[in-house]
Amino acid sequence: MAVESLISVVLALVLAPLFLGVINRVKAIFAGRTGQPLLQTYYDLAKLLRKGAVYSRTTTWVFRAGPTVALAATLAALVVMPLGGTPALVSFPGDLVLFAYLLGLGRFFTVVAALDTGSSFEGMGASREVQFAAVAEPALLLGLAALAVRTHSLSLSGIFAGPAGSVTLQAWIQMGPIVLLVGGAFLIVFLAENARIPVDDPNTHLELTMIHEVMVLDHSGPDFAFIQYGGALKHWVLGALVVGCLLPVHPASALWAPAVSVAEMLTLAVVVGIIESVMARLRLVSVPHLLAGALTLSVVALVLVIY
Amino acid sequence: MDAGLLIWFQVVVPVLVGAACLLMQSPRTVLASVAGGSVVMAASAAGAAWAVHALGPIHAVGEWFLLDALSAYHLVLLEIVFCLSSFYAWRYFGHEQEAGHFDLRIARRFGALWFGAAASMTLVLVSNNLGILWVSVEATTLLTAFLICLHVTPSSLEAMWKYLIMCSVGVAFAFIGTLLVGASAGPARLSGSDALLWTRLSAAAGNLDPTLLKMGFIFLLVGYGTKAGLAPMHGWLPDAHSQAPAPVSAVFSGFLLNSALYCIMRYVPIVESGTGHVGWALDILTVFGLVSILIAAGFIVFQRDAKRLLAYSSVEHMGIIALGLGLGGFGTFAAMFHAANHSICKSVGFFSAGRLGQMYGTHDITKMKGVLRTAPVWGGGFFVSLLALIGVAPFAIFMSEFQILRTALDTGSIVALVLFLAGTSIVFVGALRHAVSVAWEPPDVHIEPEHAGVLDYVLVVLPLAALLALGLYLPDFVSGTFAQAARVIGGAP
Amino acid sequence: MLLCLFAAGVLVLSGLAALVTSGKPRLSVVVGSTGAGVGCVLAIIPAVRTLVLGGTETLRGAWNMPWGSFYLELDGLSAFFLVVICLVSGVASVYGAGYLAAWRGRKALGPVCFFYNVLVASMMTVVLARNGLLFLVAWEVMSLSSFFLVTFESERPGVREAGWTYLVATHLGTAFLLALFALLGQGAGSLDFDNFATFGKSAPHLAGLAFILAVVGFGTKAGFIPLHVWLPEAHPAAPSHVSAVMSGVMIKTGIYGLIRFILFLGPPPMWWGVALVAIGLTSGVLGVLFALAQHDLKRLLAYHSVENIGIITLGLGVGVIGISGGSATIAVLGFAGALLHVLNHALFKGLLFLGTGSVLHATHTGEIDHLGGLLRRMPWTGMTFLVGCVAIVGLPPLNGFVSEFLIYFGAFKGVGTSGPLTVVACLGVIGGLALIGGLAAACFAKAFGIVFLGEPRSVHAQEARESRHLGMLSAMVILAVACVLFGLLGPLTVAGATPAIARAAGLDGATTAAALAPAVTSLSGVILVAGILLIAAGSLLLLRFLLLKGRTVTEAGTWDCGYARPTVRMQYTASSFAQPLTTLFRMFLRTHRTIHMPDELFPKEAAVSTETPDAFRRKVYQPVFRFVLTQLERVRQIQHGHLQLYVLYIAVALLILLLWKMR
Amino acid sequence: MNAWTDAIVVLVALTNLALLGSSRLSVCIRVVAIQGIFFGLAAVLLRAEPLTMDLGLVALASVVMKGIVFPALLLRTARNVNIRREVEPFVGFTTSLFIGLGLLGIALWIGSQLPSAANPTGSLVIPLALFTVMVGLFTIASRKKAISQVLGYLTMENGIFAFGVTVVGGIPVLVELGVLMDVFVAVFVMCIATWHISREFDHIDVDQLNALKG
Repeated sequence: MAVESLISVVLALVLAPLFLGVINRVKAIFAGRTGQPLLQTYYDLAKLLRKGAVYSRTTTWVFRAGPTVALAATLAALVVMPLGGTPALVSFPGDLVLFAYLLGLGRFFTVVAALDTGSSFEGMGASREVQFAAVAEPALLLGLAALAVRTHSLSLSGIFAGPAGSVTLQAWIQMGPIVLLVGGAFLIVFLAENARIPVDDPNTHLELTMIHEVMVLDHSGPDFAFIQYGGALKHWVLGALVVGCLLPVHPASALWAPAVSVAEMLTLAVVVGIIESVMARLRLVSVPHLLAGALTLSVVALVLVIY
Repeated sequence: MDAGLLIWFQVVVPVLVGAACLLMQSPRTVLASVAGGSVVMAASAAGAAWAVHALGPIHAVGEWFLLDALSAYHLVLLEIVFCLSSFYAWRYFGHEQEAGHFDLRIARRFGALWFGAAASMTLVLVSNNLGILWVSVEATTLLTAFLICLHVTPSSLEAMWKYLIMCSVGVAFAFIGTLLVGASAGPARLSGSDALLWTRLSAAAGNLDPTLLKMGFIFLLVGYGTKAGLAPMHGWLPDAHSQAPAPVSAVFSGFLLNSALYCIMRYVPIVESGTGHVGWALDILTVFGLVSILIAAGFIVFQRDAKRLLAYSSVEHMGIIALGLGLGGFGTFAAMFHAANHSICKSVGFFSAGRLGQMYGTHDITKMKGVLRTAPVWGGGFFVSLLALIGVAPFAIFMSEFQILRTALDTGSIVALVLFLAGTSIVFVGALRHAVSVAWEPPDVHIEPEHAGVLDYVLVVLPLAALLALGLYLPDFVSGTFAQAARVIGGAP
Repeated sequence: MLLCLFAAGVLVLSGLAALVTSGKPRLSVVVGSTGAGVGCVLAIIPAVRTLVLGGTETLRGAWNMPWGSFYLELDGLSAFFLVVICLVSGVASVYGAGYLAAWRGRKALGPVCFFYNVLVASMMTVVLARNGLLFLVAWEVMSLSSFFLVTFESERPGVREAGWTYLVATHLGTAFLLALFALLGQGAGSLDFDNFATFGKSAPHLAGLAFILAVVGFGTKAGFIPLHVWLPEAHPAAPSHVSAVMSGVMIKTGIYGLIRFILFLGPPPMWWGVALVAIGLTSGVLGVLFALAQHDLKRLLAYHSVENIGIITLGLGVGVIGISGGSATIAVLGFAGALLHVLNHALFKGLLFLGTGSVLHATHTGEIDHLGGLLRRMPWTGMTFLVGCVAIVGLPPLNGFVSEFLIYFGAFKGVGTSGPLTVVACLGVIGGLALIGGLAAACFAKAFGIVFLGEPRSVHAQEARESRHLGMLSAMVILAVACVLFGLLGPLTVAGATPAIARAAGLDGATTAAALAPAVTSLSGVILVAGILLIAAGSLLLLRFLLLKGRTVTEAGTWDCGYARPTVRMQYTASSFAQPLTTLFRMFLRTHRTIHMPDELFPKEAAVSTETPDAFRRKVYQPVFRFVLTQLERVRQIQHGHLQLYVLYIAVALLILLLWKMR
Repeated sequence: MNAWTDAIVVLVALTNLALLGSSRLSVCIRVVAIQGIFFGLAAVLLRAEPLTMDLGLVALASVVMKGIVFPALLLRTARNVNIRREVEPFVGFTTSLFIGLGLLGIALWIGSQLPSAANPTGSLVIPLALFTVMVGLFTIASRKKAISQVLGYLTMENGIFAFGVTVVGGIPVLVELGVLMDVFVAVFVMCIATWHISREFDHIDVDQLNALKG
């Protein structure tokens, strides 16, 4: 395994919270506010890690295990995710399936943990989460399938960092439309999975339309820290997919790869910030339509790939 | 000794016992002698069958009597059913006597007619002269008629009258058929009594007048078919079976129908070789078989009376046997196999239905419920025999039906195959619904649990076990018997 | 092989013994389940040996039945299914010993033990038989014995109906099999499978017909939609350990038959594979959708059996496509996925049904909306059930993922090939698997979350206690452990299944192993990542432990968003949890919703209830049955009791015959 | 083929029509009896070969049975069950007559179709026999009273008897007697059954015996 991949992973682990900071800062600028400090997420995490915890009497070990498993799953997903045009730490044919299912694992435990509280709010959030995920997952996998066919590789690293045929700037020129479509699909999936506008609003609290936030109402202390950090990391991991398609920069020398990846991610953060500033959150009923749109993009991409 | 005596013995014993029954002084003795006599008959029949197996066909009175593989097989079948039914009658009328419905007059009449019927059925099987064959078939009708209304009730009288008229008329047609077949012997230079001897006819089958032969066969098929309960001439059958006392229904369904089919079987080879082996007669049989299966299916689905249900299932199974005969070749073997299975299984069915009827005081399926709990033995018998009748493996009926089905496909008669499957499936669906509710639904009224004796167990378990065994293992001598019988009809297994 | 026979003998004899000793329930149950366990252990030995060492054992005996012969053979495929059968049936019988105790004194337990053992024995015979007649008899005995097991609690109203539906369905399926066997053995002297094997060459024009017959006949047993109607009826009716065997193992005999008979029909054309994929998609997606809409735990699991059969069929489809496309890799991957999923589904579905059994045992209700909070009260059942849920959703690192991964792998390879039909089919597989995965996750989040988490919604759940019976607990634990192991030892499982895969794909062992090699390496990659996952989880737990050490960890009520008096009734229920998805897919589900709106000034009560009956049962089968009934009703008119007309029938019959035949 | 037979044949035709046309039961009974006698004689006259001992025996027996015994039995039963005298047909008498004529036509047509082997003498007897059978059948199907159905059955038997005598040269005497015996028993049984029916239902209208159906 290459050292630069390791560096990129480490950078990802370190800088993931910054991603949220950037988004918030961009939104603040658009809103003409000063906004919270760029490192606010770090402060939150530090504070939470220093706290004790309060648990509902209803809950069981499942509630306590949920955040840990979710974070662990995200970490594992990060391991197979190529960053900055360099192969991932671990890569093998078919790891894209594993990637998708690892995210599924994290989601499953988050949902179950939410149901453990017996609160109707968290039940509601859980129910919505699984609903949207059920539609998002085919979009993700079919998009990956399109890329896999186009690049004749069954591994994420082969697709985004492989030697030949993989998504690079040069290749982008040839297979532009496909990558554009898949990238669009991934962007939607990214927004949905990370509970961003227009699917969900991470800043609102206790609003009936929330999905992700409402699931973690009862968590506190280190557990909540895990959740926050896991969320940030999930941004980074899924973000890597998006930029892998839309900004497939492959540095001349692999040593630049970590820097490139960070730069790409921060760009994505800015874009997300802009999206959040200029768009309103969709009505819940129309969220599935948005995700179906992502699915359509993937399918169209596939059609283009095959013919 | 002369093997012909065996035949005489077959006919004479029942006549004597029947006559003796008229002189007996108590119902008990009548029932006992019924059971005893049946055992004697069974024994002698076994002896006769063995003799045929060893020495080949037996003749008596010149050529007027003949006992070959086919008739020997049917003789054994008759005796099995008759023996079982006689012992069952012992139990059944025993219960009735306790209830006070079975006095000496009825007992004597029963004994006499019972053995009279046995004698006439035996005569059907052993007579080589087609005229005598017809005479004895008609005799079975007349002798069994009063068995139906052993207890005179309006409905039993109605059933009996329908049985009497329909079978007499039908069998009259059969006589016309017999005459025509006899007439067709003209070109064959068969004169006088030879013209009606089966052996002579089948020997000279090649040069009989085909037109007369065909016409004769049609009359015969319709005539004897009426007696065999083939649709659409089956009108009398459900009434008679449902109104007769259970032992009588068992014999009706278990052998009376087969004896009529036996008569048809006798003619099949003659007609086939007379018409040049183009399957002319077989086609008709196939059609009758399929029609019977489908029509019976319709009635089974909606049936509410347990014994009528069994009766219609008899129509169905007669149809299946006819279908097997009609397919020819291996189908004939399968038909023989199926006839045995059906007779055994249907006897148990009627036994159980009758006994349950006595316990519940009705044969209405919607009232006869939860039998497995109230009457484990007879209820179990009814349930299992019903399952076996609708062709559930591993009972033998499944095997014979599969054999017929495969023959249908091998002979390329796909239509027959499809209709056969459809009909049996409908029967399965309909009958199973009844079976499940009868077996398990909680009964509406309280029923005194039965106290089953050893005889009850034997009567239920023995035949069903035999059926199961035949379904799993067909001993050589059994299949050999079927095969020889089939060969007489011209089917080659 | 003789050991297998011996095992079958043990099963049957112990069953009979249980039947005889029915008077003493305790004894008969012990005898029966011990016999079952011993039989399964005995039979699994030769099976495993065959899988490891390869080779086939044959046993030919005469059977006095036309076309019949007592011809058994233990090849890779049979051995694989034999392992599945013995594993689950054995464990389930141990469980059953405890589960049946509840009926002691109320019901005769001899018969249920007898039929259970006969069922296991007949399943063994089905996978070993190499003669058509023997196969059919075993097949029917299997159906019959399971029918009697389904109707065990015959006093419960729904059960009789269920039993009827089941036996009718399976018998109609058998009707197609009869036709199929007659067709394959056409003209042959005996119905040995050896004669069938030449069918593809001798009558290629009939192969398509035979394929359809096989799909319908075996599909009824396997539960392909729309032939699945008996499944959601029969599984809830049967005692739980029986449901475990039926759903986990018995329906797989249908899959076995399908694989076995496709081999007889010569080289498969492409459309067979596509058809199988289509069937798999329908069964998978609709199955999981209907499961999502159920709120009876056992019905839900039953529909998930339909879904998983769908997944297996997707694998078969990929395999067949691979064969007809001439690509060994795709074929091998498809069959490997299918076969492994057969094994895995047997494990986790058995586990889930056993868990459900414990829930029923403790609460006497399978109504999800009446349960809740059972994890605290039944920790073992809860934990094992969770394992089952994660496994059936196909999440890494448990066994469900391994088989689905293989199918994905094959499908991705298929997409890579040329040939539009193949590509489209494989894309269908990928998308379908993804959708099924998402929906299944939703469904089991609901099942586990509502049943085991939160607060109890009824007094039954309130008073639930874990069963003391060691057999029940150990059975669940064994299966749970198996789920984890088969997940972590994916490559080994694949290696073990290689003979079966080779047999199914009609290739030799070496080719198969070679074709499987990349997948196996990938699986080891998966294991690596799984290791990382576990390490990460472990270290995070440690971290969490260290952080929380010495800090104040307090307990409080769930955050109630300012409600004055939150009650347990306010919790999300199964129905409300699934509502968004059921509305999303309402066009398939057609859920009935009955609402009592609160009215008047001071509304007393309001209620909403939803139920999702089987669409095919209502929309397809009932109309057909009604039609047939009306037609038959017409036939009945001929029997109206008038003698004169009966006589006329005779004359008419005569006339028709004369006109027909005397021309 | 001589004048005698033609005369008989015509008379038989008339008896059949009379059976269809007459409304009084006693008349019908007698008509059938006469018909039986005619056929008995025909059996003697029709033969080409000289009159043998056993043929004569058969003819005599049948004449006695059908001419004397059966009518006696039936009349007695009719008295016992003291029914109203009318025959009560489903089909009116005139209609029955016309149908009868139609049947006659059909019978003649069939007779002409028969191959020579069936009808060596080529006489009118065969069509007439068939005609009689049909009439018998028609009577059974169209009359309500049990007794008239017995009559129908007898008529059929008459026809069949004639048919047999003509078609098959020399049916063995034993068979003939057996048949006759059967017919006798049948009539006897039917009469008893009729008596039972009248006692149970106090009518013998067969069309009301339709409790068993389906």
